[in-house]
Amino acid sequence: MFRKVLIANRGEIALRVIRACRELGIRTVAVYSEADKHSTHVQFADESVCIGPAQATKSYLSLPAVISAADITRADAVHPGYGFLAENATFAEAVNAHGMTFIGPSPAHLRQFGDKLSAKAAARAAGLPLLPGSHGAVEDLEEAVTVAREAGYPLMLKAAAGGGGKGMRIVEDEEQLRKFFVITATEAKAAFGSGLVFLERLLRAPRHVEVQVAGDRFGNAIHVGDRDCSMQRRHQKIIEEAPAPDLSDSLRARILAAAARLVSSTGYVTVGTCEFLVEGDEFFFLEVNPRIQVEHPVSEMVTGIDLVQLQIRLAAGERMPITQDQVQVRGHAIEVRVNAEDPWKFTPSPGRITGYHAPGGPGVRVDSAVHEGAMVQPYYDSLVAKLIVYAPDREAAIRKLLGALDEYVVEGIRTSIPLQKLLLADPAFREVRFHTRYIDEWLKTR
Amino acid sequence: MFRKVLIANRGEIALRVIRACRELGIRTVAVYSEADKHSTHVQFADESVCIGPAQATKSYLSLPAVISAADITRADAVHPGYGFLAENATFAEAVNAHGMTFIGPSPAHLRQFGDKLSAKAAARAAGLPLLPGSHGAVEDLEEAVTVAREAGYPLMLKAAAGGGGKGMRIVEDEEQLRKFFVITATEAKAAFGSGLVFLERLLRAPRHVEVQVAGDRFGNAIHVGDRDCSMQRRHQKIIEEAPAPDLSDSLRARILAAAARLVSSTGYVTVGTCEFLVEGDEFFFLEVNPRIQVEHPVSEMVTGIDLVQLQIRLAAGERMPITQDQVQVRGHAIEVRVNAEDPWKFTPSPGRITGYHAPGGPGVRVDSAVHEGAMVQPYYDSLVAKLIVYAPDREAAIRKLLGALDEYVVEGIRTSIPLQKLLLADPAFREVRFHTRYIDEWLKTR
Amino acid sequence: MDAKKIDELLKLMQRRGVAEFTFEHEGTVLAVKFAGASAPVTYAPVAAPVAAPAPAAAAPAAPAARAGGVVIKAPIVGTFYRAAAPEAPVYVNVGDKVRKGQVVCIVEAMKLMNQIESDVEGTVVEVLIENGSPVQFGQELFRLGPA
Amino acid sequence: MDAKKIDELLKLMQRRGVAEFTFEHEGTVLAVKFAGASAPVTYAPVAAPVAAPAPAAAAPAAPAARAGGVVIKAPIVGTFYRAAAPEAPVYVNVGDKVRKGQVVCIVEAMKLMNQIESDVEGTVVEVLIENGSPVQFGQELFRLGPA
Repeated sequence: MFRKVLIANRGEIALRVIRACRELGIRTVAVYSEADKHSTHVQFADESVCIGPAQATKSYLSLPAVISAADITRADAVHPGYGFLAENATFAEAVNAHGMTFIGPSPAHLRQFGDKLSAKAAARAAGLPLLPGSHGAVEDLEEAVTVAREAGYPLMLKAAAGGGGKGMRIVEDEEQLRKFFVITATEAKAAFGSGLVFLERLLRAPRHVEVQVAGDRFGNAIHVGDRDCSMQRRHQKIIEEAPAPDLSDSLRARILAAAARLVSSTGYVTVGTCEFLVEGDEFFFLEVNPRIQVEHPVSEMVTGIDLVQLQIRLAAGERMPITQDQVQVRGHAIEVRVNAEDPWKFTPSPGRITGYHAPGGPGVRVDSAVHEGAMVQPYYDSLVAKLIVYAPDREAAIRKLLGALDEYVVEGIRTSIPLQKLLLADPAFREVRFHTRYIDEWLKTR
Repeated sequence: MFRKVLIANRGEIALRVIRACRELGIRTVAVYSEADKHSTHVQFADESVCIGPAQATKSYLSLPAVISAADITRADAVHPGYGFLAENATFAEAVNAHGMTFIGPSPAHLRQFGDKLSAKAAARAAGLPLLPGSHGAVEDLEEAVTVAREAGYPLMLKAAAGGGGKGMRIVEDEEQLRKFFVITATEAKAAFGSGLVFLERLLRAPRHVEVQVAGDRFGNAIHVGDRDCSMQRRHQKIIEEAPAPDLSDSLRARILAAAARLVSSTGYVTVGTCEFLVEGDEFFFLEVNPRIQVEHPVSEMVTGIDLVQLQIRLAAGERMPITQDQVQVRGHAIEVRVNAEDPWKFTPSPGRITGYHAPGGPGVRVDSAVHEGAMVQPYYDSLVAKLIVYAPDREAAIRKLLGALDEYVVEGIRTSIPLQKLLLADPAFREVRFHTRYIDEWLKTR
Repeated sequence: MDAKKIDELLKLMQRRGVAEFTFEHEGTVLAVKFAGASAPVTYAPVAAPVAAPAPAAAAPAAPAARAGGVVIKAPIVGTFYRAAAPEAPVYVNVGDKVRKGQVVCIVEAMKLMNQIESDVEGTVVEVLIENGSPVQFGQELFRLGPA
Repeated sequence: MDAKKIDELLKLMQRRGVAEFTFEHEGTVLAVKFAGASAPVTYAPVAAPVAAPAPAAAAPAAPAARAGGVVIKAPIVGTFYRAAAPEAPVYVNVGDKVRKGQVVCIVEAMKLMNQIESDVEGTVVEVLIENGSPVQFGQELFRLGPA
């Protein structure tokens, strides 16, 4: 096991990793930008190093700064959290080259799953269902037209190197495809450095269902249950739950098995997430997130498995400590991302938290690095806290979550809580009549 | 089910009851003294009523004030929490007489278990082992001498009406018994209004093991697992855990069965606790606490059962929602009572909390009504927060708790945290070599 | 630096959310630490309380200066009645003079009709509570003007 | 310094996220701590940080007034060396004059030896870091007096 882990991140996920390390008896090193000097992750780590000014590119995203910090503190492993350098294969390579362990997958896996086309190829090879479409780059318009006729409209025209909702266009028919093909490729070239585009069936009202997975170096691959993250605003998840509600037993079993199969067939090591779109009784591979995810706590709550400790153990070369049979899902968990933003206009709302009271009691978990007097920095992402509840069933979890949100006091900044309270009380959420574009459509009708 | 519950308490337990009611869809009424006007329980209840000045005797302990508050808000039930009026049979009667339900046992059960001798009689009738001794009041010195010869020395000479460590004396031999008998009876008469005394074997190093129990109106009686609360300072529990560690399977089974039998044989309704002393392979009935206890969360964590919701359901006349088989204990939970007091001198430390950061993350639960800027009142008890952790095993729970205590920041007042950190790290605690007088002896050697 | 200027400075600092400050000017030194009282009062209640919040005055049931008069407050929680029985005349009306020790109303608590006596003298200016309404401890019942 | 100027100053500091500040000007001293600012600074670290905390100055790697001089700060994280190689002479000693742009030390980061140039002029008064020690971003390396 590692002796000392440097955490190349900030905020709640840095604190989450510190807690996991402490329970494993590992010393921790926090890194921080000048703006984060007084942050909680700095206070609670065993050691800390200032790595640069407030701008992320010069601190948390700076490979030399992070690696030097690990060097001078003699850390033997680096945990990247999520965001920042978590999926950067060059960073993972540099960590390894400096004789330290990157707590995450290998650089090769980061590259494989970082590219949409090679990720789809791996999924296809493992027998996972893909959305009808080109499955690889389409060379020219005529090939695109042929593929499109076979896959059927509507389709998404996507830049292979795009992501986060950028570099894609909906084409409803052949006329639109002919009109947009060249311009999308040209834009992709300009924006992402690669003009490769591919075609994929557009689902009108899909649910986002993902599977928590884990693999070790000995070929053991398991899933740790599913999650539903369909409640997204502009592709940003804001409410997540486990297990995904209202899936038939057979559909759920097929999805879980597919995810575990992909881990097994690619030899993926540590924890990750396999994302799918689900519509009706069909599911389609979307992508792999080769890291710990923001929403991992809901899976922890329903399985009792500490995923960050598992991730660290697997990175240290340990054998998978649990078998698939031992992963048992009990009860229901829901997470709300409390963001520092205007709940209706979604503009960021950084600033000092002048009043703070977090909810508590049975079945209530708060993962947060803030407190009264804390500064929500304008330089980084707006996640202030994750509020997670656990209850015997989904209805009880929703009631508990609404109560906990009523208790949550965050003053001095605006937060997303008012929006989330309305959404949780919405009949469509309660009755599981939602899909990935539900919130955006719902907001338009308000 | 009730429509509206008045909570005749304050602080964390009032908030705990509010949370349970909210999840059951019941409206809540908080009562408060003038000193508690800005308290959290007042802010989070649906309604609130000021019932008197700061002194508890004129507010939280005033029967007319509390009952009038329930009357004018048209509450249909009253939850007494713990302390204050929770075990006051006259109060329970008055609540019932006003057409409301007292959320707790019947007045008759409160009287039965409020008196040490009738409690012991009930336990004896149910076949529970009692400490060797008189089992009832001893009439005079000669009867005492006879009883003592049979039970064996050392013995405790106790006032029947005493409690909380008051009105008792250790007698090591017959000479001491002869010397102290009359004076103890006289003191008891003066202090408690009754000169009745009884004799009970003194255990040198017993552990305090208690069983969470519950009964319904249909004769169903179950236990909800055991707890160890041996870590006491001057008879005050400060660290509690579930399950009780290091009990043989057969001893644990006998203790659990005994507690359930007492509930069944007395027809006790709602939740309660049956307390025992354990030494070696023997256990002895101590007393019944006919209410929800401060340390109930550790049992909730290891069984997944919400005990306050269960208590409310049973008081409302519902049938026991779970069978004994469904009570399954998994993992290990430990609670620390964070008191506002000097950790070494134990003098109360009320005042304003100027800085506050509660720990969080997986397996960490905080039950507290304080926040930054909150006032810890000098009029009431010193409990500021309960920190509860849950982990797969006891060792992991201790590590998690130490980490969480390191994260706990409470400024402006002194708290018991430094003492508890030392105790948790003490080999005697880790290796379960402790008993009810362990802390007091340990403190003398420091 | 006179009292007025100091007050100005204090108000200014408070408005800007200052917790502590030290000000030195021409040999005058002013060091101030505000009571950390701001947190609780900024908490937003989840729901409005059923009745008006009890007044903050330290002495319950004692007359308090308000709007140029004194008030009689409820010394107990219960239901407020202006008369001993539905058909009986009210104890006091606006314009009536009230002596110390005179019964001014009933507060019913636990089925008991508690006669509430005035501990001040004066003329009733306003009855602040509707007959039959619930009253909290310390709630204002009558406002009195000079006798 | 009148109320208006103080208010302006407070607003400015707040806008820039300042928690505490001290302002001295022509004999007037104003020291302010904003509400809510105390929590983070009073947090007790679980263990002492490996190296001295980075200075609070806003401009990294820029000279800052301290003890009547200027300092050269580390512009990157890494290991501090006073010479290009173990046997090589140190770049600067106490008493040496330093020009702008002159190399004063090495900070090794990711196996790269980064020559650190001074961006101020002056005479080296004190070398604040041991040779071979780790340095954080913004950590003070040399104190300089007047050239």
